[in-house]
Parts: sequence; C-alpha cells; structure tokens
Amino acid sequence: MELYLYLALFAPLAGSLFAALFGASPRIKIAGIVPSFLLFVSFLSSTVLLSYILSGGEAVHVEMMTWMATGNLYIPFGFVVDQVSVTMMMVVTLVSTVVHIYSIGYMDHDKGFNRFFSYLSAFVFSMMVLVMSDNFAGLFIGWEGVGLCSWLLIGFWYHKESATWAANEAFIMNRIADLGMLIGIFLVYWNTGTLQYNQAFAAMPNLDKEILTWMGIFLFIGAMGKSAQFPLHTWLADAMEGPTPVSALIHAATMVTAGVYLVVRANPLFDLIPNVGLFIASLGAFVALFAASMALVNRDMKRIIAYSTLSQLGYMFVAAGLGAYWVALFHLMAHAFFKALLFLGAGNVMHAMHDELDPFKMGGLRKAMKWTFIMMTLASVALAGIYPFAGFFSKDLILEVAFVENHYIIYSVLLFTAGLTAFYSFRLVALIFHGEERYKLFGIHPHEAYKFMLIAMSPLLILAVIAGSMKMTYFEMIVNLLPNHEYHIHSHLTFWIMTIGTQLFVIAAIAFAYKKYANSNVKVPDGTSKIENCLYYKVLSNQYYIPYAYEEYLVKPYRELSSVLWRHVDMKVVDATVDGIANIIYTTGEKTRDMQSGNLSTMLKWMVAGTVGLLSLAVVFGLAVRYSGEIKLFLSGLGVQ
Amino acid sequence: MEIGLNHYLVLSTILFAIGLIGVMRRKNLLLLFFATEILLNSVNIAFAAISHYYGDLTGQMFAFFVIAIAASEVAVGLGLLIVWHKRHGNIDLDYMSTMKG
Amino acid sequence: MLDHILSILIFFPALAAMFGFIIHKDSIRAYGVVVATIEFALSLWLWFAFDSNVSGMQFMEQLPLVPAFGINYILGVDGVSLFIIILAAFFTMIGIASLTDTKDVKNMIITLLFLQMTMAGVFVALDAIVFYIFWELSLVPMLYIIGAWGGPLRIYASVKFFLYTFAGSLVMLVGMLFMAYFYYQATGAWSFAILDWYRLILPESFQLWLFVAFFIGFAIKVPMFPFHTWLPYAHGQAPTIGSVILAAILLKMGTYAFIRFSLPMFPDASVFFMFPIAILAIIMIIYTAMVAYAQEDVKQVVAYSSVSHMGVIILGTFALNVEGISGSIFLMIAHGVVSGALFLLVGVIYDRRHTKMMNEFGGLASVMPRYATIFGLMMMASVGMPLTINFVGEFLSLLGFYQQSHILTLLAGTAIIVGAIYMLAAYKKMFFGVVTKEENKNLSDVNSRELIALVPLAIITVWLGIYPKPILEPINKSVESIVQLMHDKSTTQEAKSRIPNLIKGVEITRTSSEEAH
Amino acid sequence: MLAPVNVSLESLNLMTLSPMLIPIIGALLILVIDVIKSGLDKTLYVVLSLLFLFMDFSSLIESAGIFTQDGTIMGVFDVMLIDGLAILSQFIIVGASMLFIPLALTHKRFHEFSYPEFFALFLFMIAGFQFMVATDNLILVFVGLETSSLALYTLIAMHNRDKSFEAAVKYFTMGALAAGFYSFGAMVFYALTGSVELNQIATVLAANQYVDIGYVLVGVVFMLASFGFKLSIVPFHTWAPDVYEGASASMAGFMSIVPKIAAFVVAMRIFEFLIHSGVVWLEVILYIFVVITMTAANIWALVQTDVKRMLAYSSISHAGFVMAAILIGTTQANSALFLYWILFSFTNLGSFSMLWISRQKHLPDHQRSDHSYDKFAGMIKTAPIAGTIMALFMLSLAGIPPFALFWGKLYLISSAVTGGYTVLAIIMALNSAIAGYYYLKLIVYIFMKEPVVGNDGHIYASNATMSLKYIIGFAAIGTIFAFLAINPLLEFITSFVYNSGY
Repeated sequence: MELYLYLALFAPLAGSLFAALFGASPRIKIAGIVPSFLLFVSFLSSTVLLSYILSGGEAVHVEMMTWMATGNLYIPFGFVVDQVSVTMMMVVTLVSTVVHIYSIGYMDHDKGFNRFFSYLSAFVFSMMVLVMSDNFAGLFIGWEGVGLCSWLLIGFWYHKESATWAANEAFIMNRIADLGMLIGIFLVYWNTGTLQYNQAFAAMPNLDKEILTWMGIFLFIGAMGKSAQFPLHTWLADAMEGPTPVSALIHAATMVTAGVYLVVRANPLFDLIPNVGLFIASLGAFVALFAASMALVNRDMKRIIAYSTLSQLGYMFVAAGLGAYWVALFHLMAHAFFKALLFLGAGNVMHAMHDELDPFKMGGLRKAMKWTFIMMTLASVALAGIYPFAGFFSKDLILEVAFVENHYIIYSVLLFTAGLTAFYSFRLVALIFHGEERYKLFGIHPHEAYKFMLIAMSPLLILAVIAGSMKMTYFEMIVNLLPNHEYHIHSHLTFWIMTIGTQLFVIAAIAFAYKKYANSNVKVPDGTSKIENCLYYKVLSNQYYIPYAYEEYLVKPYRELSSVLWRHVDMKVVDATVDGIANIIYTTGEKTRDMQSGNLSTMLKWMVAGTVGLLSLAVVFGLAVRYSGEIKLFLSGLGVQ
Repeated sequence: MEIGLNHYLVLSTILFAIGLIGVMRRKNLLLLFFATEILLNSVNIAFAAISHYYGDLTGQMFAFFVIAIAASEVAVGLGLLIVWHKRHGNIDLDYMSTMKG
Repeated sequence: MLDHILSILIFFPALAAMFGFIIHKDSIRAYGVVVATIEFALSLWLWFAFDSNVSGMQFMEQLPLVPAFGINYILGVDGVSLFIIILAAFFTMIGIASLTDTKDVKNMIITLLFLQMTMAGVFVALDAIVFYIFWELSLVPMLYIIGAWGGPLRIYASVKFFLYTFAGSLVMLVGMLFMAYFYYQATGAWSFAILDWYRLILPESFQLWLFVAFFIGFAIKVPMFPFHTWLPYAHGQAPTIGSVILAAILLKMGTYAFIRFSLPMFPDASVFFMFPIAILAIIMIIYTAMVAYAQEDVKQVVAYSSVSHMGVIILGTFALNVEGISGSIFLMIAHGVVSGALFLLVGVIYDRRHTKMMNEFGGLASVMPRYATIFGLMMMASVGMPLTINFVGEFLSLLGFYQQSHILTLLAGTAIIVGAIYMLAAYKKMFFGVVTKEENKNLSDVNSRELIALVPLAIITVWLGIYPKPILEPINKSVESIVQLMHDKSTTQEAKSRIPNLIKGVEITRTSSEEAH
Repeated sequence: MLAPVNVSLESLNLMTLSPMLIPIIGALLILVIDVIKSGLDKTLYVVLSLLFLFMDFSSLIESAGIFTQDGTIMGVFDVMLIDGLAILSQFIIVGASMLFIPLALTHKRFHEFSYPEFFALFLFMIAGFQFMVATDNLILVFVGLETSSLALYTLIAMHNRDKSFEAAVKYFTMGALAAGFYSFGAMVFYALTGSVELNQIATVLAANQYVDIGYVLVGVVFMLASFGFKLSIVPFHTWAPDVYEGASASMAGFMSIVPKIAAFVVAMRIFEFLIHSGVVWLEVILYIFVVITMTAANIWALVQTDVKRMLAYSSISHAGFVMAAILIGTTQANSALFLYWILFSFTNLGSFSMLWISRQKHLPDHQRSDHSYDKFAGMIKTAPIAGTIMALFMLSLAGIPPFALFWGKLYLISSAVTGGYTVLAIIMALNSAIAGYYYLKLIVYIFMKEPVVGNDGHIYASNATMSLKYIIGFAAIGTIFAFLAINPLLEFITSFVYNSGY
C-alpha cells in the first residue's frame, strides 16, 4: 500500500518538475501530456487506496523522514491515508486529472503552456501533502504550498495588472489567516507537546476548556483564509483573474475546501468545543446567504460561479460546525464535481466568446455549443439540488442537519439561500444559452470546444449526476473515522413536507430565473434601467462595498503610514539623531577652535587664567577646610544638615 | 616695626602678580621677557627670605640656580628675538599669529 | 593538522592575501577563487571531522598571548559557530567566483581574503579579547570595500558604518574589562577566556549593567531597531559583494555574540531584559517591514528586510529555550543564504541597468525568465515559505518564543504578513506587468558566472528547507548545553522558571520521538 | 669657620650619574670636533650621537640590573634617585631619541642638520630629561627641565622657517612663564616644609596632617600649571598645535613623546603622594583635567585640515588619556602609563616620520599647508605601500586591535575599571570612538579619494632615504607585532613600577 501512497503523492511532483524542464522553452505538447498522465497514475493509486480502505483495511501510515527535530519538538514527514484523507485524495486527483486534460486544450494557444502545467501539477502535489500529512506542520506545508501555487496561477498572465494584483491580494489575505493557523499550531505544540494528529488529539481531552477554545479559534482563522470565509472572502472573487481551469481546480474543487478539511480533520478538537462549532456554523450560514446575494446581480460569469462556490463553502462549514463532519465532507465531494464541471463549461463559453465574461453579451449559445449547454445545465441542476442529482443529497442533508440540531435560524437561512442559489445559477444558464443571440452585436462567431475537452469533462458530469447515490456506501466507510450521526427527521411527515417543500421552492426559483432572463427582450444593461439604479442593486453589485472599504481603510493607510515611517520617522528622527550627535560634536569643534587664536598673548592669558582659576578654587577649598567648624555652625544655624 | 618673613613673602607675591599682569598685558616681546624675569626674581626674594628664616642654604641654592637659568633664558630669548626682528622688522606679538585654529 | 585546523582556517586566507600582492592582476581572480575554495574545503573538512554528539567545544587550541593579563589565544568551535564559519567561507568563495568586473579587482580580492580571516576569527575565538580583535578588525576591510567601490554616498556610508559599530564595541570592551575584573575578584586571576567566564556566577545587579554594556555593542552590529540606520546606507552604497557578505555574515556576528556571551553569562539579566528586547525585536519586524514597503530602491527593500528578519532572530534568541535558540541559529544561516542571494540578484540587474530603482523595471519576467524564477524562489524563501530554509528558522524561533509570551508572538508573527506585503509588492513592480522601458526590452538573462553563485544558493535553500537535520542536530546539541548552563547558573526565581531545565526535557524528546516512530 | 667638607666617593655613588654624563660628554666632544675641524658632514655627527646614545642605553641597562638586585639607589648627596620610574622613563627617552636621530639623514638638505650644534644641543637635551626623571629634588628637576627646554626651543628654531621661529618664540615665552610657575610652586612647598626633596616634603606634610592645606593647594596649583604646560593639558595646551606645526615633522614627533614622558614621571612623583594622602581637591581637579583634555583635544582635532596639526591635537588628547593613569594612581595604572607610552612612541614616531619623508621644499598651489589632507588623496593608487603603512599607523592610533596602541588603551581602561573609575573608563572608551573619526578621515583620503591631478606619488617619498625607511619599517613592525611584546613588556614594567613603590 505504501507504494501506492508514495505514487499518489509524488507523481504530481514528478509531473510538475518535468513540465518545469520546459519552463523557458516555447510551448510543447509533451509538457502537458506527461503531467496529465502522471496525475492519472496518481488518481489510479488513490483509487487503489480507496478500495483498500473501503474493504475495511487499516489506515496506511508512513513516516518518510525527519523534518525538524530540536528540543522536545519532533516533526517528521509523515503521511496517513485514512477514510478522510482518501476521500480528499480522490476528489483532488480526479478533478485535477480532468482539469489537466482539459487544459491541454484550453491553454492550447498560450505561450506559457509548459509553465502552466508545472504550476498546476505543483499545486496538486501541495494539495496532496495537505490532505495526506499526519501532523499539523505537514498540513501547514501543503497549506502554504497551495497558497504559493494559487499565487502563481492567479497571476499566471502576469502582464495583466489586475491578475497580479489579485494574486498578491490572495496571497496576503491567506497569509493573514495563516498567522492564525501558525498560532494555533504553537498552542497545540506547547499544550500537547507534539504536532502529530493522533497524539495531539489524544492529549486534548485532558486540557482545560479555555486553551482548547483558543486552539479551535486560531485553527479556524486559518481555515477562514483558505476557504475565503467572511471577512477574508474578497480574494476569491478576484482570483477569477486566473485561467479558468485554475478556477475550476483551485478555487472551486480543492484548495478552497482545505478549510473544511481542516475542521473535519480536527473534529476531536471541535467536538470538545461546541460553542466554537456553533460560531463556525453561524458564520457558514451567514456566508452562504451573503455570497449568494452577491451572485444575484453580478455580471461576470466566473464571479457568479465563484460566489456560488463561496456560498456552498458556507454550507459545508454549517455542517462541519454542527458536528456533521461526514456530511460536510460529502458535500465537499459532490460540490467539487459539479462546481468544477460548471467552471470548465464556463471556460468553453469564454473560449467561444473570446474571453467575454458578461453573460448579458451572450445569449442563445445553446445552438452553437450543445454539449457545453447540457453539461452546464446539469451542473446547475446539481448545484440547485434537484432530485436525484448530487446536490440534492448532500445539500438537503445539511438542511436536515441544521433542522435536527434545532438551529432553525440557520435552517431557514440555508433554505432561503437554496432558493437564491437556484435562481442565480439558472439566471446564468438562461443568459448564456437562451434568448436572443446578443453576441452577434459584437461580431463574435462562437464554436464548440475540442472534443477531448468535452470527453475529459464527462466523468465530472457523470459524478455530478450520480454522486448522490453513493451516500450510503460513503457513510459506511467514513464513520470508521468520523462521529457517525445519522440525521433523520423523526416524523416522516415533516421529512416529506420539508423535502418536497424545498424542491418546490427551488424549482420555483428556477422558473422565475427562466422567465426573467430566457426571454428575447433581455438587453445588454447600460446602467440606465431602473433596477440598476436602485440601492440594493448597487450595494450587491459592489459586493457591499467591502473591497472598496478594504482599499480605502486598510491598504491605502498602510501604504501612507509606511512612507511616513520611512521619510519622516526613519530618516528624520532615528537617523537624524545619530547624525545629530556627530554634528553637535563637530560644530562644537568649529565654534571653539577660535580659542586657538594663534596670538601669543591670548595663549598666555589662557595659561594665567587657568592658573588663577585653579588658585581661586584652591583658596576656596582651603578656607572651607580651615573654617569648616564655623561653616558647619553657620549652616546648622540656617537649619541645613 | 620689624620686617618679618611675611613681608618678604607678600612682597614676592605682589611682584609675582605684577609679573603675571605684565605677561598678560605686554604686546612687546622684549617687555614680555622682562615680565618673566620679574616672575623669577620675585620667587628668588621669597627663596632667600625663607632660607634665612629656616636657616638652611637650600633655598639660596635654589635662588642661585634660578638666577643662572634666568640668565640662560634671556640669552636664548634674546637670540630668538633678534632673529625675529631681522626677519620681520618688529617684535610685536600681534604679528606672530600665522598659525591658528 | 586537524588539531590546528581552526588556526589554519583563520590565517590561511590572510597569508594567501599577503602573497596575493605578488600576483599579476589579470590572474588574481583565479588565485582568489582557488584560495577561497581551499578555505571552503577546509571548513567542510571541519564539518566532517566535527562530532555532532559532543555538545561542548571541539578542536580547541590554546596559546598564551598576554598571560600576565589573562589574555590567551583560545579557539574552539561548537554547533553554534560551526555552520556560520562554513557559510562565511562559502560566501567568500562564491563572492569571488561571481565577482563582476570591477576596477582594481586585485585590491578587492585581497581585501575579501582578509575579511574572510576576520570572519573566521570572530566565530572561533573563545577568548574575549581575541574575539574583540577580530570583531574590530572585520570593520576595516568592509570599510574599504564600501568606501572604495561604493556608490555616490560611499564615504559617508562607510564612515558611518565604521564609527557607529566602533563606538558600540568600545562600550562592549569596557564591559569585557569589567567581566574580567569580576573574574579576577572572584578567583584572584585575570582571565578573558569565555569558558572561564561561563563558570562565573554574578549577582543580578552586576549582570544587568554588564548585559547593557555588551548589548550596546551587539545591538549596533545586528543592527537592532534604534541603531539600525547605518545599515540601509551601507547596503545602499556598498558594491554587490560588500552587501552580500555584510548581510550574510557580518550581521550574524551580533546575534551570534548574543548567544555566545549574553545568554550564558547573564542568564538573569537575559530574563530581566527579555521583554524589552522582544518588544524592540517586534518593532524591528513590523516597523522595518513597513519602511521596506515604502522603498523605491529594490536594494533598500532587501536591506530593510534583513533588519526585519534579524528581529525574528533576536526574538528566537531570547526565547531562552532550545526550540527558540536553535531556531534563531538556524535562521542566521538561512537568512545568510537568502539575503545573500537576494543581494546577488539585485547586483545582477544592477550590472545590466546601473540602476536599482524599481520603477525603472517592470515586466522583467518575460525578458529574463531564469532570473525571475530564481528571484521568485529566493523571495518565497525570504517570506518564509515552508520547505525553504527560512521557514524552519522562523517557525522554530516563533514557536520557541511562544512559550514566553503569547501576545508578543502573535505580534511578531505578523512578520509573515508584512514580509509578504513588501516582498510581493517589490516583485510585482519589477517582474510583472508589461515591459515599458525601452532599455529593458532586450536585457540578457543571468549568465553562467552569475549562475555559479546563484544555483548553489538555490539548491541549499531548498535542500535545507526540506532536510535541515544535518545542521539542526549539532546546533541542537550545543544549544541544549547552553540552555542547561543558563538554567543552572540563573539565580533569580523568575529566571529559573523562564529557562527550562532540560534534564527531564531530554527524556521527553526521546520518548516522544519513539512514540512517533 | 666652616668645617672642611669631606665626603667619601663611595657615598657619592657616582655611577648614578653615568647615564646623564655620557650624552653630556658626547655633546662636548661633538663641539670640540667642530672646533678642530668644521664643515664635517652631518652623517658623522648622527653616527656619533647614536653611539653615545647607545652607550647611554647600555649604562641604563646596567643600572636596571642593579635596581632589580638591590632596589632604589640614591646618590650624589642623595640628589640622584634611580628607581624603577627613572629607569623606565630613561629607557623610553633614550630609545625614542635613538629612533629620532637617524631622521636627520634626509634626502633633501635641511640646514639645521648641517650645524654640529644641533646634535650637541640634542644630547644636552637628553641629559636634561634624564636629570628630570632621575631625581626627587625640585632644584634638580628645575635644572633638568630648563636645560632640556632651552635646548628644545633652539632646536625648533633651527628649522629656520618663519613658522618655526614663531613656534619657538611662542614655546619659549610660555615656557618661561611655566618656569616661573614651577619655581613659585617649589617656593611654596619649601616655605611649608623647609625642604625641596619630595620624599621629605611628603613626610613633613604627613607629619602635620596637612594643617594648612590651603597653602599646599596653592603650591599644587602652580605645579599643576607648569606641568600642565609641559604635558599640554587644556587650558595650558595652546602652544602645542602651533609648535608642532612650526617644528619639523621629525622634531614634532620627538616632542610628542620624550618631553612628555619626562614630565609625566615628575608629575607622578609630585602628585601621587598628594592624592594618596587624600587631597580630594586634587583628585577632582585632575579628573576634570583628564576629561576636558582628551575630549576637547579630540573635538578640535576633528576640525583640522592639516594632518600634522591633527596629529598635534591627537597627541594632546593622548596625553590627557594617559594623565588618567596619574589620577587613578594604582600600580596597574602607572604601569599602564609606561606601557601605553612605549607603544605610543612607536606609532606616533612612525606616523610623524611618514609626514617627514613626504616633506616638500616648495608647496604646490593646491596645497594650503605642508601636510594638508588632500595631499594624501588617493595615496593607495600612487604609493600603495606608503599608503598602507600610513593607514596602519592611523588604525593603531585609533586603537584598532591588534595594533600597538590598542593594548595600551586596553590596559589603561582596565586600570580605570579596577581603580573604580567606571565613568572615567566609559568616557575614555567613547573618546577613542570620537578620535576614530579623524584618523579615519586620513584613511578615507588615502584609500577612497582620487589623487589630485599631477600627483604621481613621488612626493610621499621625496625626502626618504634608506635610514628613514628603516626607521619607519621598524615602527611599522613594532606596531603590527606589538601583541607579541606585550607580555614581557608588561611583566618588566610592572615589576619595576611596583618595586619603586608606585
């Protein structure tokens, strides 16, 4: 088994390095094919491991070598394949294989082709490290690694200012969260004396509540960054500057779910601190709604999908926060499939539209791109959670969890959000594929994507459709590791009411979306229509002015403070003091050197003056000694001691 | 009244003071040398008086040495003075301040 | 020969430099490379001969110098100093090898060899006065390098560098004399031997004053926050090779001295001053990082960034536990490698464009891909990306200090944020975007001579990031002994509680590692 | 009738005089030779005086041997006093003079050396200094002082340029005043104690517990004034820079070493017993003097534009630095004084000789003074070796280890530390930091500036001959390898100082 583990882990790295060999040279197909193949290998070995685990095998645990060892600290490169990590491995390898193959076509004409694949495979490797590591430090390696790769990939088209800006934003925001993560790790170490999951979690129950709470909070802060939870969410939308496959892989399927993974992985900890869990859940619910609302009015295809991702992450955190870890993980998996599909579809559309992103400028594309149309529609259906698609099983499960755990507010928020989700996804579909062929105005001649790209996407399609049916098998497997709460609404009646109610609500939302956007009189908005000028629209389309606020009240002040510190504090105060001392000494010299007038009689005067001065001092002293008695008397008369 | 040691000492001190003032005030090199001579001689008076008072000869010996040295000083001093006068045609202190700072 | 390897390490380059005067200036570079390589080989040999299971000093040498006054020529090396010595030899080697064509290259190379002597001397000296001799002597070649090959403000910069450090170290000298005097009072014999001083237990009040005296000397060298302003000038004006060695080795003298002198001699004072110094360190980290962000000259960015990193080193040192101190020592090496490489990289672009202003560049990534890649790697190392050399050091330092104070560590941890901010901003300005300036359109990528220096550094950066064990283990051994010494020597209750007692600590390491296996 | 004087020669113990007599005889001999046949070449006189100085030195070694056996020796009606201090200081005096004399063998002709009187006077001067240090009788001190000073004035004047006459006159006048002060001070002590022998003065004063401290202080003040002049203690220092500038570089170097050590020894004899008998006032005053002298002189040296003048101020500052030893007054301090001065004489003589060999007859117009800084600009390019050596001396003066003067500073500051003068120690340290600046300034000119156009570097050795080069090389080697000599020197000095009760 270890062989497969290493294979799964290091094949992507090999692929990345292979592609890197051609980094500087012009694009060459092999640089794309080999990594894709190696990823497929990694995927296969993950499958082997999965089957091994499914067949009730022990978790595979290897320790490759020591990383850091000093004092009491001992950190190995250790990897573990258990139910949780294998799930993630499957998701990661599968989606990334698909994305790789897809990218061969998508990046076809890009001169950074080779570079792209080396980054992409590097990302997969870091992700694998993240999910397979058996200790917090290893997790952190992957954690930072994926951050680095996402920086590279968001800024892939580095000549675009917006792209590089987004890349840096993403990196720095993640760094803010990583600090929390780091502190969390320190807390774990100094309180449990180790960073190994098993030992640390074993030690935790004996620690006192407060410390655990802090641990939970700080670790979760880390998770918030990667999973773009409020208030660190702005980078995700901007990250859409990267190539679409990247968005599909990193910003939909894998990296952003790392936060969820962390919470799931640390379930023994979070079980001990339900109040933090509740906070996580509430935040998740809030983000779900918050993100969905922003998706409603957005006019950028990819950003819409990004916000839906954000919103779905919210769902996952609700589940994780409420202790339904396996549910969270399940939704994570399902979501990965259909969301990646959605993104890749969007990629096709972009290609067809020559990187046009505004759905209002498209319309009626279904004739031109039949397959893409079908795939995106089905993906959206899955996302909306219509029976029997993947979304239904995973998402409604979360609703049930919320209900069963008696968090009715969260429940209703999520329910409402489900409606919004359906609405905006189908708003998108309708705008792109139905109605007038508005793109004609812009003289674009769309064409369907390469066959092999579509074929590459098909596994995702299939999974998006059928993933739900695996629920029970999955449950069987996962409960070996995670707390096995079955969530059943006790009265069948309520259950059916809820399910059907939800379905109806969702379908209604879809219908409304179609009605509004699929008809022929949709125009390209020009900022004049009434709705665009109403307050809510403005607030939503400006993402609640949060990016603006960050720019105004954080970035700018930081920049200005920096330059003040440099120009005024460092130069004018700290340095000036040093030079000042030197100057004072020097100028004293300049001023007093006239004492050396060179005139002999002045010199003599100095000598005599010196002597006389001393003399007077001597006399004073002498008298003082002689008449010390009297002086004492006098002073005591004055009352001086 | 009878002239005691203190009178001599006071006298020598006064002379010394005069000498000092001369040293400070004189701009003329020659007079300056005189002033220094006054200094030394004032001390001689005191030495003589004290040695008489103590009744041992050390003081007077010192005085003789001082006289001798004063003489040689004058020799050297005048030598320098003459050379200076040859070169510059004056013996005024204010003219010898080419080096300063 | 192994018995005197340390003396050889010190005086071989000096001797070679002497002979260097004879050699014709066309072939001097080759000569310099050869000598430096031999020196480096010697240092490597030292490493292989070094027994990493011994915590104490090794390869000790002792000759009487001024026995009447307790000054002896004592050398020795332990895990703390070993790798800095190797690093110094290494940088001298690649520095000379990658030296771009300068005027009077002969003087430059001879000076570098002398500098190598002083650097080796500082780190192997076990007698305060011998240490002081090399400490001061190292100023002179650097003064010359900055002043003779520097930029327009070179004289101001070099004199400032010299006088500032000189003034500081004179105060330190007074401290040393006091230390020797106390030793004399205690034992009736003069001694400047550090190992003797280790045995001397001083009352806290004395420790405080002595600590301050030493601190001034070291803090200026490091340089710590209010004393740091000579550094940007020195770096800004120095030629590439000067900045490289200054950043990579000379700054480490200060932090090394903290570990060699302040901690073991004044444990109570170290505890007493721990928080003030930690706060200074945090100011260094955040403040200089912000200043770096405001810079327009890329070299200044790197210069300020090294001040910022030195802050982390100081913090790790004053964690006063094994994790922190070994972390800080490791970070010394790491920062040496990374900042050295960064300065080399800045030099590369400076040689091509004769400017260091970032707004002169932009879009270099497309013009000089290899350059951009190496720069990117080093930048990521400097912002502490895991699996690069810096991360190990920063992680351990912060981890160590976390035991002493949570909130301060949280503040210091912002290093990873602010560091990312200025570094990424600088990188963006230089490499991203489209090429605007005409003269940037056809810059040549890094040539082989530059790669000679950069590739090894890149390899080390990654290698030690993934597998720090070979360095971390010897360091750990020596640090454990130092910490134990501090614990045993400390008199105040505070200190006893702050400085861990390892006798049990060592047990835990073993058991925990076994469990993990 | 006075009783007939009968004294046994043994009790006179004439050998105590021999070190002083040798140079006197030498001087007379030179004069006689000149009378017999004039116009002989200077080399003859140089070698002759060197010979006599050698003999002097060897006789010193002999008396040193005697001292180590049976301690302090009195002689000649107990006027002579050969103790450790005397021997050590004479070693320095004679040694330094031996290094100085060959500097007369310059490449260019300087007209003072063509007079045999020059060498005669020189030897007389040496004898004078030796008398100064080898007695505790105020009269003899006075005689020695004046003999040497008068000779010195003349020697300076013999350099025969306007500036040197001005210097001589200034020095002479102020010297006369100082002589007045000295004699007055001596008179006061004599009046108080009826004796002019320091040890007796000490005993008498101690006997009556310094009842009339006021008068003692008056005496002390005048002594301070006169020795302050000799040692160029601020504010009695004003002559120093001008005289150094006026005198020839070699003579300036000589003046910065020999007269001062003589004065130091006498000052040590006079002031130490006072300090040790707890005259607080003197301690305070000395403290102030020391601090002001080293600091102020440093600050003035910063702003000089002429290297020689800078060196003048720097040696004032060094004098103040060493004065601290007298203030501290422990055995360690006093030995530190001698150690410091030996090392200082090497370095300083070296640096002044460097100026001496670069002495031009006629100044180019860009040069305002004989040794302005810009004269040395870019020296490393035009005359690398000379430049390096010059820089070496500067580093040594700045106290950069391991060069000579560092060890002196080290030991002296250490003595301040052990003597309990913590603040003083720190002030001394910081002062060496300030001093660093102006020494560095010259190094900056040598190494970092471009040479002035038309300066092809020959000026730096324009005046050099083999013998001068030897002297400089000797000084340079002494400066570099001082650390080998420190230990024996220290042991030697300490034993001598200790055995003579200081």
